[in-house]
Amino acid sequence: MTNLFLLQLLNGAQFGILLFLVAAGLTLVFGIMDFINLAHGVLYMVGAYLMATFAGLTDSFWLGLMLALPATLIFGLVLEFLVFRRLYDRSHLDQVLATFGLILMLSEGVRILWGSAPLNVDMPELLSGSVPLAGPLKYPVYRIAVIAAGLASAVGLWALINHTRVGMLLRAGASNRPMVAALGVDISRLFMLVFAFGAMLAGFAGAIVAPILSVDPGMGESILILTFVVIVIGGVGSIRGAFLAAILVGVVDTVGRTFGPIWLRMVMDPSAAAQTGRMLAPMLVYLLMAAVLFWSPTGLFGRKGAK
Amino acid sequence: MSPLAPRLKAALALFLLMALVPPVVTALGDPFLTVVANRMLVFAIAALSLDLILGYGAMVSFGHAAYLGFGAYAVALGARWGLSDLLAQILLGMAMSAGFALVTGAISLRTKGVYFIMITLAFAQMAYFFFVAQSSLGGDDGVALQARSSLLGVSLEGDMALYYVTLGALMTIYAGLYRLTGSRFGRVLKGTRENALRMQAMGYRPFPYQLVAYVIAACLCSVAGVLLANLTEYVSPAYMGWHRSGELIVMLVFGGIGTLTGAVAGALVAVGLEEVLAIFSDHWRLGFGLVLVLVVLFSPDGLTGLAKRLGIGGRGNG
Amino acid sequence: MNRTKLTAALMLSAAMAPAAHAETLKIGILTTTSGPPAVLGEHARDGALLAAEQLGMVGGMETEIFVVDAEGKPDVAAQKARELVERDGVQFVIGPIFSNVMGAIAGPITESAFLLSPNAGPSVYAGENCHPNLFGVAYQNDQMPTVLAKHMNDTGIGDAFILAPNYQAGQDSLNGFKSVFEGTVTSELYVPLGQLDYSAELAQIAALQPSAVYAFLPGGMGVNFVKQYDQAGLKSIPLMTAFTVDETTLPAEQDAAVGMLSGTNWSPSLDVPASLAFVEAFEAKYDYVPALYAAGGYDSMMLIDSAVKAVGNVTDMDALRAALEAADFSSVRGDFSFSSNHFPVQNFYLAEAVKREDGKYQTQIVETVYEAYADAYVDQCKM
Amino acid sequence: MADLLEIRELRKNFGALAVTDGVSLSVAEGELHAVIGPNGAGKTTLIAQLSGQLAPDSGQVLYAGEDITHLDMAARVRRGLARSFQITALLPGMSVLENVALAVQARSGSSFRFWRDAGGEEITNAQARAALEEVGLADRASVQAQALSHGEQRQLELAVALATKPRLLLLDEPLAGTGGQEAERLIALMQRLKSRLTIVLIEHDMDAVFQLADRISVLVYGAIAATGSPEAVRADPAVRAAYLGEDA
Repeated sequence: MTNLFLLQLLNGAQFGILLFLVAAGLTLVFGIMDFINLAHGVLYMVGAYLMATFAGLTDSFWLGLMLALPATLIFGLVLEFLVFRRLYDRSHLDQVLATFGLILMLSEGVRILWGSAPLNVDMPELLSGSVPLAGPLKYPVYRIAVIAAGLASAVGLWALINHTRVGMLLRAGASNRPMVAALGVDISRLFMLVFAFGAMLAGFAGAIVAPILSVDPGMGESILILTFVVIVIGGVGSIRGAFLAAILVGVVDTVGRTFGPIWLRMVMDPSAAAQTGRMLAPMLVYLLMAAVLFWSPTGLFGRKGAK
Repeated sequence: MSPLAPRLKAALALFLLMALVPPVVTALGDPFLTVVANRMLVFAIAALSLDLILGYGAMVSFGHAAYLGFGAYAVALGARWGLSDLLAQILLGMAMSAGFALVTGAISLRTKGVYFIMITLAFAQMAYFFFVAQSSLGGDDGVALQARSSLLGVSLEGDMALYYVTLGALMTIYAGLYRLTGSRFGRVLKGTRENALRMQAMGYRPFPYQLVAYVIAACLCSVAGVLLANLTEYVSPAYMGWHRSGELIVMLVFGGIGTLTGAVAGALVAVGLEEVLAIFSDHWRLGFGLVLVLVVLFSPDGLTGLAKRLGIGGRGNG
Repeated sequence: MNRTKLTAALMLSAAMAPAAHAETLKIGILTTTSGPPAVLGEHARDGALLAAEQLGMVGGMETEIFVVDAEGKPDVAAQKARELVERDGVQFVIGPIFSNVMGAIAGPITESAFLLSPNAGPSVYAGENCHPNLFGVAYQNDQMPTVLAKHMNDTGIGDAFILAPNYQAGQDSLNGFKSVFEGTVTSELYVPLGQLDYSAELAQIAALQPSAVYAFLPGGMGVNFVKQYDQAGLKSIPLMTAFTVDETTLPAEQDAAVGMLSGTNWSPSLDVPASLAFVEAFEAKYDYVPALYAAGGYDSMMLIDSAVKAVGNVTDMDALRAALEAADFSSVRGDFSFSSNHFPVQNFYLAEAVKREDGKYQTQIVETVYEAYADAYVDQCKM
Repeated sequence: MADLLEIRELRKNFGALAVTDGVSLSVAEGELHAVIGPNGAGKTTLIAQLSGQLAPDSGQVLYAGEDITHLDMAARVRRGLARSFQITALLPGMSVLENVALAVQARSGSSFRFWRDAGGEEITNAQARAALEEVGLADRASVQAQALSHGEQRQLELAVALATKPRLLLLDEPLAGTGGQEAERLIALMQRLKSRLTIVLIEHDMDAVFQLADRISVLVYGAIAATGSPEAVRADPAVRAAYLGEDA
């Protein structure tokens, strides 16, 4: 039992890192640029579809990834040029409306181009197979690679924001754009690059998870809310917060789902416990978010008084 | 007050137009359009109720569809308990909504901005999953109603009857909100939207006003839910998913927030557009999304902004 | 699919025939064909349209077909259903795919038209809420899991780990399985609808080492689960599924699913002449492998054709009902008849996912588990 | 004269920085007490603590003998303690009259009235107009607040504060950004008000301060460097060194 608990803890953390991988790009655009991008989920989906296409064409996971990344970057640049740059100065609600429109357009566009049926991305030979872990369970090597990618994104972003000139300009630009512009920095170009980079991160996440998750037209929407939950629990604008929140969400969801019914059985009769457990399982993440916000209205690491 | 504000005039014209829909479409030989128009009216009520908190109170709720669901389930529960009168069901729906809104609103209002958006979403999702888990109400599959409700003994089985009841409800709610937004309470709400700190420095505590507005909006939205259930004769948790809440925000912003007429127009146009585009192609979402993006890019303040630039209607209350 | 264009095309072909102008056969196809879960609806729609195209004049009459998108929203579907019946005056509707849409459209359609379901067959509509104008052409939902339970009984599997999403159909599925399975259920799990990551469940399976796993995880959930099951190295434990490994999900599951077993009432490999011809024509026209939803759509249209031909008009509802009940058409499923509750009596098979020589994937029938199998709700249906 | 406002050992730190470093001060009823000091001396932070916008780390604020340290802003306003903001804080989308009428409404009757048109309340409007009259904005009543000039917005700030019928008025740099005639009009207004109200004035315009103030406190690095009559403060060598010298 204890072993299984520890294992589920690990699984939860692993799921959390997966979530962070998707949330990383959103943290950048939403947290730093204060831009609500509902279309982040579809960018993630586009990344996965491009990955599926390129990997299929080249018959290689690695070549596919190497082509998919610049492709999503370019896609992000085009979107930024056509739509997003006109929205930075607008209200959050305008951003919500426009990016909601983009969700509809891009999801449908994906269906037109690739069809409704889910697609497959093969795992690279190098990362397939599994390593033995506690007892009969084997741990897939690819999962370890996903964890590594998530951790690398976290460290990379943290370093980028806190220890580079670009990061400093970004932080300053987010709070006081005229000031940064006065320093002779072309702020709109900076934002353009950041947005495209955020889009690429989303695409990267999509490409990386493609071998373990279904690549279908609904994949963007199913992850969107979860990533927003992660960012809000962590506190908008905090990379550290988003990372911890992602792990927290992963652990609460995984452990709560598996051990919740067992714990409930200690306080109520088995059938009621099973019933309640089933009802509560999908609510866990939302209960967690409501509780965190009740206790700390700007998330775990949010700036006080920040929006 | 004596000369009607331009927006009020626009709204009256809109209502008159909608009142003419059933006879006109019947004369044109397509009476079914009444049902389509009825759906537009139902969502106009929902968007209108959201406008009270989002447009006038600057509280962006991403969980407003929950109250659509409460209203709908009030009909299903009412039918089960022998409450077949529409008014009784509306009261039940309002009671359920008010209770839920009071508790969750009080907690949600501790937060601001994006955090408010997300915490309201969280509570709505909890309500959604609660109803999904209710096997006795059909769970995820929902529950079909045996018959429509009656109003004071008059059956609403006919589409025409239900249509005019819905239009009546919309006009009543519009009138009520028109008064409310011009009242003392409405002024405080608007003042808080403009500058909460200033309102405190005048001696107001925003919280009770915001909470009351939140509860009122919830109750009004549940009326839309009651009518939606009657229109479709079907109740499902799908009415209260986050997607639906998003659509309500979209209708409202599309029409132009903070103006009651804009809320109504936004819902009418958005639902109508979806209806029309779906006739032409399975890929109607592409066109619908494009329209939304274009409206944001080229017409700030939504349709009301567009109308203003074209010289129709002006600033003013309502 | 553009409704007006399609209607025009069919009208054109019909106009050349010397049919009487007085009566037109009107058929609605109401499935979810937009948004993320569109793939199942597309299979059913394409299957039905293929049949209509092959027939030219369905039922030997001038035919008008209305293809409508249910959008996956029950309230929209309810409105579209009424639109089909009241405005367009259809006599038959083929649809829907999802059982929550079924609840919304069954009432309005059966008031004045026949509803033929190419997929959804919830137990209430086979039992207490059965209706003279409602025909479950495909199967009753609970039949699929019993196929796997019986197979486990037959092969001496004494214990099984079972899981499904936590919603009505999921609960029905696991209950259906348990009603037939004679071994012990070591663990019964419900996962939240739309779950992405299954490592928690896989860890439990690995820890319990059951003799077999039964899963009902439709759509993207199934894709995720099957892939992750394979990656966790659990394939040594047989995974048997319903609605989880089929031609709608195999394009994404591919090798991960190969060898996995599922219960079904039809597979592209079924050795029935009508079926083989259907699969060939379908793949030639649409360039993808049809799943059982496509077969359901195709059979629904063929059934309408047979009934209208037998009666000769579309106004005599009682005669049409009797003709539908007779099910006098060559089903792609071979022998086929209706129970008194309008749900089919048919064979059920165990199928295995295979990779074909052309690189595509499909399910292949391994054995017949039930012959002429009727559902368990017939007795509850009073009509 | 009894003290209307008494501040005891007020302290507030932002991180390691003590922005209010043990301030004690008393303001007598009817007095105009000016607080001056160089930029960053903590004047606005002090006002924020007096008005209830910011909670002090320690110390006490007594108003009319009552400890109001833990009351929120709204409760203090209702007791007659009003403030104006250094950076104009108005309701930009509402008319000038509505801005003031809301302040009147806050102290006259319930605001949980949902039906009657608030714009038609004659008594409220009359009182709001009177306040506008007092600051000289009566002819701009129907204009939107955001359309006013900067000077007019400062006047409106004052009108809103006055409309709450305060006993004590906290004015945070009312002259900031105004010039010439506008400033003169505002100074004349404050001259009139000081006969009726107790005022705490924060101001950079030394001419105005020495012209208006009964007593002056000098705040340097969060602490009171001197308090006294204008003459005494002007003569205080410590003040000259710490503040006036720099300023000159």
